[in-house]
This record gives sequence, structure tokens and C-alpha cells, in this order.
Amino acid sequence: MTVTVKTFDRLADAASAISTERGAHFLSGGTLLMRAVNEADPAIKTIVRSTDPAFRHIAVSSARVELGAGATMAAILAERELALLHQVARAVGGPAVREAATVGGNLFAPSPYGDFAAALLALDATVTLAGGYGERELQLEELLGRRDRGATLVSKVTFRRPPGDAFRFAKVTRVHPKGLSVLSIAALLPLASVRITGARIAYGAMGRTPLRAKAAERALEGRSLDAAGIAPALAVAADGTSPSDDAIASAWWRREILPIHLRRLLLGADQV
Amino acid sequence: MLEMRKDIFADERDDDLREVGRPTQRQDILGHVTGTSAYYDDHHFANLLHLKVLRSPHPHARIRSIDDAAAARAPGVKRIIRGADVPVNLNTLLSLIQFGKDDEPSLATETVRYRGEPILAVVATSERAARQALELVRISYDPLPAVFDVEDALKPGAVSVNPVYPKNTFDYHRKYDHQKLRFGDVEAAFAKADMVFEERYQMSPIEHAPTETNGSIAVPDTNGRFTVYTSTQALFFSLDTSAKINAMPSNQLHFIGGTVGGGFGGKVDTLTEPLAILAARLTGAPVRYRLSRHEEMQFGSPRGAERIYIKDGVMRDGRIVARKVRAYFDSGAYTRLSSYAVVKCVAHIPGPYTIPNVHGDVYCVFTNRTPATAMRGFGVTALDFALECQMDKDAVAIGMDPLEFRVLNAYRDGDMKAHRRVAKNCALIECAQVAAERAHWPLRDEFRRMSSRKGGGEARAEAVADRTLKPAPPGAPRTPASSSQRAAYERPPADAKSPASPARDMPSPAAPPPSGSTHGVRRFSSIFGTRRR
Amino acid sequence: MKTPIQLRLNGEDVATFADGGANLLDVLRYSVGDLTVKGGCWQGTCGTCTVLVDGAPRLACVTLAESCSGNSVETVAGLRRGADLHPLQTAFMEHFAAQCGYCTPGMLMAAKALLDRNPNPTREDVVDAICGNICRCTGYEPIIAAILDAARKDARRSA
Amino acid sequence: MARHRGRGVATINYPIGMNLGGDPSQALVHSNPTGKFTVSLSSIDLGQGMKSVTRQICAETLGVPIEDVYVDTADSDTGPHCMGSFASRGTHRVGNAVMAAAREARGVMMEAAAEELEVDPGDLETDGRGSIHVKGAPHRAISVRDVAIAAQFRQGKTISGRGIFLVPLSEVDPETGEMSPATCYAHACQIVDVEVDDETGDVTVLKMTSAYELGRAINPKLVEQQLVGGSWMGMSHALYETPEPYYPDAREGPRDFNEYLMPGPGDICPHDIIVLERPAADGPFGAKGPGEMCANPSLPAIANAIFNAVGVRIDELPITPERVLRALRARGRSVAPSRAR
Repeated sequence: MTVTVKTFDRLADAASAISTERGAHFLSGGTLLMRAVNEADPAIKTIVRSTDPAFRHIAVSSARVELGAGATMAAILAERELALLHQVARAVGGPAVREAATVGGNLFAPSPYGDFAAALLALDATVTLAGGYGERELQLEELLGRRDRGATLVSKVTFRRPPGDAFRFAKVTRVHPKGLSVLSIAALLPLASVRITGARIAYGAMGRTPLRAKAAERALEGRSLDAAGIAPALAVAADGTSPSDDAIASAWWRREILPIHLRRLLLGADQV
Repeated sequence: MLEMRKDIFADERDDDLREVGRPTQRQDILGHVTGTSAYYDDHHFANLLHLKVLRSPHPHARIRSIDDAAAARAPGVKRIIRGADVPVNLNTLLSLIQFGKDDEPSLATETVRYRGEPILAVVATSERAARQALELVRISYDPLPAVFDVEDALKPGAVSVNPVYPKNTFDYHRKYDHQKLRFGDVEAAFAKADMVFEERYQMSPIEHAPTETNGSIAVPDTNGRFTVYTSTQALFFSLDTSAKINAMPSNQLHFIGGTVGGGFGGKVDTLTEPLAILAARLTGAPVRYRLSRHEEMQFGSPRGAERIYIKDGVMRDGRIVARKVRAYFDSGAYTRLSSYAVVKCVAHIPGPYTIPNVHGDVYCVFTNRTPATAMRGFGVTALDFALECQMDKDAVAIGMDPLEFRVLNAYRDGDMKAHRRVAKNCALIECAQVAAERAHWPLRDEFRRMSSRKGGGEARAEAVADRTLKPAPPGAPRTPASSSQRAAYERPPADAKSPASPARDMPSPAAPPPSGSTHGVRRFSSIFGTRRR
Repeated sequence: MKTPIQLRLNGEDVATFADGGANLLDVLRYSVGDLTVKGGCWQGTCGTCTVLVDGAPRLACVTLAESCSGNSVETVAGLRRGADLHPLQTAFMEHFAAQCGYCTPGMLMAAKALLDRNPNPTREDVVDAICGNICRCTGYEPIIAAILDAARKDARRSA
Repeated sequence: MARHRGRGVATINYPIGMNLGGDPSQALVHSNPTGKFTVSLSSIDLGQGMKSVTRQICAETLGVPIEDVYVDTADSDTGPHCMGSFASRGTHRVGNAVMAAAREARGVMMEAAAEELEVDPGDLETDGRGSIHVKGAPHRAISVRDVAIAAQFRQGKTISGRGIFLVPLSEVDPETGEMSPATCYAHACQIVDVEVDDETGDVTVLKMTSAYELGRAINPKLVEQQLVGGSWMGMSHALYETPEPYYPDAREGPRDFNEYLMPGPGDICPHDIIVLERPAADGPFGAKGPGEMCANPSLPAIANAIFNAVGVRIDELPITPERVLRALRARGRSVAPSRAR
């Protein structure tokens, strides 16, 4: 009748446990799982956790960033080399939630949660899955597409460090400074001289999972970051999205304001 | 931040006081900042049992069968309580003061009338065990059609929500389905008014959202009494309600509370005490029943939504000569306190203004949603929203400054109010003057000189009535008498980059009226378009 | 099955047993008996149960209690400095920053987490520090003012 | 993009107390043998300050220092009946009951003092610092403590008092609605400045300026607590809150504080408050009650400010940015770009 808690030194053993035991769930930050445990969710029979230090490890080089899936938002905020992600990490809950919420947990948080995952999607992150028989890698986008299908344990997330200020992020909330997403937008905007090449744009809360704005990305290709340059992208900004009505906002409003916030993000505060 | 204007009404006050008027520290503050203030759940008992209720997933359904056998055998379960176990399973809160008929069961037996209505309770050794046992209860329902809109609920043939009030309205005086207010002759006044406006307003339901949810602990005491630690906002109200439902003499109950984590009206309904006491009687053990946050948000009673129609007759010189209000309180499936909200609403019509012709019809309507209850501003908040938006529209339409329009119509000492009591101790005008001065909202001299203490009573009533009956001359100029507040959308927007102090940035409301542009101004009813002349 | 849990609670070692999966809030309140920690939602959404675990603010209701075994936990019960109130407590009193008082312990701990790391916060820092804590009574302004004032006074004292 | 500023106003009044069953409250006041007083109530302190306000009223009436009074609330075995803490009735109804009880207790205290000083009770007055003396002769004094000891151990008097406050019962006329709904009213005027984003519909409240008339501010700091917190709640009602976001369609109801929207600490604005006091004839020291009325003007004042800013009327609450945006669209166009310089 109570929940069993199993703690493993090695993440791989934890991964085995959740893939073999029915009702076993991995505890990362706890903000979602512990709530379900408190509500006596009958699907949760066992809590699996790991004390593996690698799970929380953060490694930043000039070219790559590697985030252990157990790294918390607070840990990211404490890492000076990760300044590009600070705005994103700060957008996740209040300080107490940031101390608990992890990179890995955010990848599985249902919409409208999951703003950090949207940022990682724009950064073209790769996830590493832990398993009893070794690790394997997967594009984040692929993971998001199948995240609800069964026991998956992410051990780390890696991405190439973007140049200079090519990464931008905006989260739109009703409540400030902390609130659930109306939507979030993350954009990687590499510039070749003044032209965008290979933009990646991802949205949070615009579908069941964070998703790419592929039409807008294509429309930005070779364009400059000014009103005329981004106009075609704005016109297709909402293509492929499927936002929901929820307690925060309606699908209609999300779709209506998406291009406006995309414009503001792309042009920067002083040009809008 | 707060300034006391002792100079105003000084002649009516004796300020020679020692303790009253001083910013003395709260008696309870040390407890609050040390975390030692004792709320109901800060009392601990060995072998405490926990009560959780099973709630209906349907807004309206007949209960065909309940199978709780597996739940009764579940680990930790001490007792299952069904409607038949409740000694008096029908109550209405205001029955203690003989207002309304018993219409709400503690646990539904044959029919559920809102999503979230309690059907049975599990008492177990932990909240977790109780929740797990609830998962094992099997209930089969025949879903029934439901009604969610107050006006739909009043249509002929509408689904009947509450069998005690089959027509979906509370009974007033055993003869009407609403409470009336009649003062003067609104129809005659509308016929003579320069302009008539009718508008529709919709208040949302609102959750009280106190940081502490509703809850109580009932403890069997020595000598057959029960001590009840409770979050109630109304100790004897809850005690007497609990005694009635449990068919117990009230002196068998000892209620302790008094320190509560916020209420705002949401802790009057005695949602948890009766069942906690019943469970303690049936098990002989202390029992806690507290609402989860999810329950508090969706199934604890909210402030009810209200739909309000207001029709005003206004003269070009700025006087309101008639006001007609029709309002519908969404009571949800049961009465609780909404019946009284209607009375309070009727008494509040037409707002703090002297209007010679007033007509009100206010309904308490049953729908298939969580029963509503009192909340801060009960019966008045929504009406004030509607009235004050309407006042603004009236003022804009006749081209008058909205604040001057209010001051002109504000009630004064001696005026007869619509509920037929003479106004006294008024201070609306002074509030308007003081706020306007602070906010640099320019009131013209004649409005700055007005007073709640001058010009009210017979003279004003006669003047108002007299002029009411005098129709405006045909073809009277439509030029606004004054329009000192210029709409901001007629101006360039503020510079978004420099959020300067709003006070300094506020464009002078004294700017000349927009030349001929009435863009955005609603001139007549959005509903019936009843602008006359 | 009960799980043994040892904490260093407000500087004292305490030990208790908890049900599997028990959250830190329930363990502190109902096993250890520290009733100064209040619970508002058990969902991790209101901040009422904020405590410090190894100096960092945590929502006790969504923290697995046994994951804190061996850690230091601070609650408002340990906030006083000896017989004296903590400057934050004094400031909350002076600014009338509590009404019903139910969110106050969590607010104080959220504020302490801030001031322990950042003794000279800006208003924006304070707003961020308490943004996970719901207050339904005060409108937040007196709480913000109290925290800023406590920081100022503490800075003056240690200067 | 254009952000537009606007200003709106509302003026309101608010009835104090309920018009049901006479709306009674009772209080008991008694002294212990050393002259410290306890007020016994069954009234509730929800945070509004019931304990503190009645304590001040009791101390003032007795003529003793505030420290010598303690208010005990909400025990049904010791506290006499009270309808409850709602309807802005606490300060007025319970305050009056406490005042009546304190007056009775004071009468006994003065009699006991008179007996000790061998003077007429009518010749005595309290100094508010714990002493009772002959009017005009401060040296002929006795402490409240000594009076209490004398009353208890020598004179056999109980320094105690009972109080009840009940308004005359008022029926409501079925045909006309004639009634006496309240004996006094509080008043307010609020002016709100907002900024509206005409592309998204977002509304930011920039500033509130308010005047409230409350009869008597028994404790200005507690009044300020109500007014500041109450206008936050009013702003919240105006722009954010509902457990049924698609009302009357019953779906997507919020389950927690992430989903139930209320303004956060980053959404609040400066608020200039002015308090007026026009004493109510039947209020304790003229007091009415600030608890409920303070939230009410914010809802329409914000709605009116939005109209003033962008020219649309939102007559449905809450005024979500979606509703603002839909109204702007329905008007056919956003605010004329030519004006949006």
C-alpha cells in the first residue's frame, strides 16, 4: 500500500529497474512524480532513484555542452559558462522549484510545462538514454515524439555550443515573474555575415510536446533579421502547431500571439 | 503609502482617543513570524484517521448502483460512510435562520447534480490508504442531461437541477422566483430620457484560494462529547450545522478554531465538519477531513458567476433618471448562500447614486455546477463591476467626464434610496474629490465644491423628479456638455522603451475634447439598440 | 515498510521513520513534529512548505523525505538567533507583512535563502525569490518591503 | 506594436454586515485578579485582524493599556455566539459587542475603585496607563491591579461584562424590495492607470490611486493591510481569476496554483491610498469595515481604464488578454497605426 523506494548507485541499474518493473517510475527532481505519489496515483508502485554523480554532471567546453539529466535548473544557473541557458533555467518555476527541477525531468513534463526542453530542441540537442545494456543516443526531437511510450531514462543531454548571441529565448506567461507558459519560443539564429543560415526555432506549449517551427525556419533561410526579412517567417509561424485550450490560455490566443512574440524575439526589444 | 485625511469630517469625530486609531502591532504577529500560530491541523492525535470522499465524475446523473465491497476490505480502511449513514442527510446552510428549504445532502444517494458532488466517504489509517480505497469503489451511473447557463436554466422545458426547487430558481416569499425592487416608474422615465442604454455583463466564478484549504479534525472527547478543530470562518454556524446533520445536541460539540489560513468567504459552508464528526462517532477515533488543493479549486464552493443586465435612462445634463437591473446568480446545484446574495444585490441597486426610478429583478438560479457561496464583496462585487462600467459608458455617451458624472449623481445625506431608506453618513463625493486631487484628475470647481452633506433630501428629490418629467427639447444639441477626459486611444501611445512614472506620463485629462471624433464610443445598447431620440 | 530517516533539523540531529514515498513536509510535520512548516497544496505549486535543504530552498511537499537523509534541513522553527528574532522576522512584523500568517513560514524561508546568498538584493531579486510562494492576503508589497528592509538593516549591522 | 495608456475610475459603497436574523455577535470581557483583561469571543481571525481590532476597542473602552488586554477567539465552550467572520461585519458587529462588554466591565471596575478610594464612581476616570484617579486630582489614584485585587478578594465583585450587538430585524418586502439592508456604508473611489498592448491584448496595471471612507480606522496599519491586499485581489478578479476559464462551458478548470491565475509579485503596482473617516452613528468609535469593499472598485476601474486606453469595452470577467484582443479585432482593426507614432 505504500510506495517502495529503490536507490541505485549506478544509473544503468536504475534504468534496468524501471524497464523491468511494472509501476516503477524514475524520480528526478520530483516536482511531477512526488505530486503524483502524494495523490496516491495507483500507477506508481515503486520510486527508482539514483545517486550516480555522473547523472548530475555538467561539462562545458568551447564547442560542446553536456548536461547530466539530473542537473538542476539551479545548477545551470550556478554555472557561469552556461549563461546562454540562464534565462531559460530561470523561467522554470520559482527558486525552490529550480533547486529540484532537472534537465531530464523537463523533457518529459507535459505541456504547458517543458520550456527548457523547447530550448534544447532549438539547440539541436542529442539525448543519451541509459539502459541496462549500455547507453544509446537519440535526437531530442525523436525522443519527444515517443516520450509517452514507456520507460525511458535519459542520462544526459548534449549540444553544440552556439556562436555568440545566436541563441534567443522568450517565455510568455500571464503571471510574473513566474508562471506557466502561454507559449515559449527558443531560436537558434546563426548568421553568415547578415544572413541567417540554418535557423532552428522551437516552441513550448504550442502542441502536445515542444515542437519545431519548421516552416518558419525555412522561411528565414538566407534572410536578414529585419522587419522585411522575417515577414515570411512570421506568416507561417503557427504552421504545424497544435496548441490546446487550457486554464492558462486558449488555443486561439496562443496562435494569434505567436507571430507577434516571434517577431519581438527575432527583432529584439529595441526594434519592435 | 497610506495617508489619513483627518481634516475631512473632523467635526463629526472625537479624535481624543488613546488606543483607537493607533497603528498597534497585531496581537497574533509573533505567532505568525515564528510559525507557532496554531491552525486547525496543528493539533496532533495518536491514531488519527483520514477521510476522503468519492466525487461524482458527472455533472448530472442517476446513481444506479454502488459497489464498495472491495474498498471496505482494502488495507487501512476502517469505515465506509454512505448517504444512508448520515443522520440528517439534507440541509441548507441558512436553515438556522429560517431562510430557504433543506436541499443539499451531505452524501448524494440517488442523483448527483454537479461534477464533484460527494457520494461516499472512506475513513482509513492514512490519506493514502483512503485514496487508494476510493479507486476500488465501483459506481454505475445513468448520465442525465445537464444545464450550465443561467438563462438556459430558466427556459421552459429546461433540465430540472434541484428537486427542492424544480423550476431552477429559489423561492422568495413563497410566491416569486426572484426578489423584486420597485421604486418610481422606470418605464415612464425611459420614455422621457434623452438616451437609454442597455448592456450585458458577466462575472466569472472565482475561487477563494486561501493558502490553507478547508479542513477539520473531529476528536472523541471524554463524556461523549466531540472536540472539533476547524478552519471555519463562522464557529457557531458550523457547530450548529454539524449538530443538525448529525442529529446531536449542540452542547455535545466543542468547536475550536479562530486562527485560520485565509477564508475570503470560502470557509463558511461547513464542508468538512459534519462528516468528520460522523466518522469520529462511527469509528471512535479522531478523524481529519481536509480538502486537497485540487478539491478546493474545483469542488469547494466558489464565488458564483453572475449575469447582469442594466438599462439606464440618462439626460443630457448628466442626470440618471432611471435604472433597471436584471441579474442572475449562478448558484450551482444547491442553495448554500446564494439566496442571500440576491437580497444583498437587490439592496445594492442602483449603486451609490440617487436615481428617482429604479427597478430590479434578481434571480438565484440552479445549474449543474459546484454550488456557489459567499466571497469577499458577496452579492455586490459583480454588481459594482456592472454598475461602474455602465456609469462609464453613460458618461462617455453623453460626453461628460466620468468622475464628474458620478459626483453629480452621487447619493447625499437625506436622499431617498431605492430600498426606501433615507441615505445618511454618505461620503462618496468626498472619496471622489480626494482621489481625483491625488491622481491629478481635474474636477471642475462646481464638482470640487459639492458635498455629501449638502443638497440632498427633499429638494434634490423634487428637482430630480421635476426634471425627469421634462423631456429634452427636440433637436437639442448633441454637443457634450463637458468632456474633460480624453480617451487615451486618441493619443499617441506611450513610449514602450521608457517606463516612466505613470503619474507624470499620464496625459492631462483636461485636454480639449476630441474634435468630433466619437470613435470607439458606444452610443447605444449592444443588445437591443434602444437608443431613443 | 517504514524507512528510517535522519536529518539535521535546525542544527539538531533528529531521527524518525517514514512510509515509503513519504514527502519531507509530512515527515517534518507528522513524524518529527515540527508544526512550523505549513502545507498548502501537496502539489509543489504554492511554496507554503518552503524549507532549506543544505541551504537551498526546497518545496518540502514534493521532496522525497528519504532523499534528505543525512542533510541539513532548516525551518522557521530554527530561524531565531538565540532568544532574538531573525532580522527577517522583525522586518515582517514591522512591515505588517503577515495577515492570516499561513504563507509566512514559507515566505520567511524563501527570503532567508535569498539573503544567505545575496545580502544586498535588488527589488527584482526579492520578487524572484518569493515568486514561487503564494500569498492571498497581502498583495505581496509589504512582504517585498520587509525583505528589502531586513537586508538593509542586516547589512548595516554587519558593516 | 503599440502600447496604450489609459485611466479609469470607479466609485462604490458597501454595506456593513448582513441583513439576516439580526446578525448578532456577543462578547465577554473579564479581569483576572491582577487587573489584566481577557476578551472571550467565538469570532474568527482569518488574517483580517479580528483579535487586534477588538483588543484596541476593548482597551480604549476600559481605559487600560493595550498590553493589559488579550483577545481569545474561537472556542465554542468559552466564547459566546457570533455569526461569523464575513460580510465586513467583524469590526462593526463584534467591535460593538466587545465595546458593550467592556463598558459593563469598566462600570464594575470604577465602582470597585470608588469603594477603595471612598469617592463616587462618577468622579473617577482612567488614565489609560493602568491607573484610575479622581478627576482633576491625579494623586488620588489607585492602580487597576489594586482595584482588581480588591474586587476579587475584599469586595466580592466580578470585574466583567457581557455584550451583544443586534441590528433590528428587517423583513424584505416581496413587492418593492423595501428593507433595511445595513445601518452604515463604507465608500471608495479608485483611479487606475493601465497600459494595453494592442497586438497581444496584454494589460499591465501601472498605478492605483484610491480614497476609502471607513468611518474610523481603528488601526490604520490593519486598514492598510486590507486595502493593499484587497486591491490586489480586485486586480486579480479583474484580469486573472476563474476556476472555470471557459464558463459557462465547464472545462479546463485549474487544479493548482500554477493553473489558477493570480497576479504574481512581479505584477503589482504602486498604490496611493487616502483614508477618510466619517464616523457611523452605530459603529464602535464610528468604525465601519474595510474588508470587502476594497476589492470592488478595482474591477470596473480597470475595465474602464482599458476602454480609455484602446477604446474597447470588455463586459465579461476576467478581462483576459484574449478577450481584449478579440474585442480589438471585432472593432475591425487595431488602433490606427497612424496614431501609433
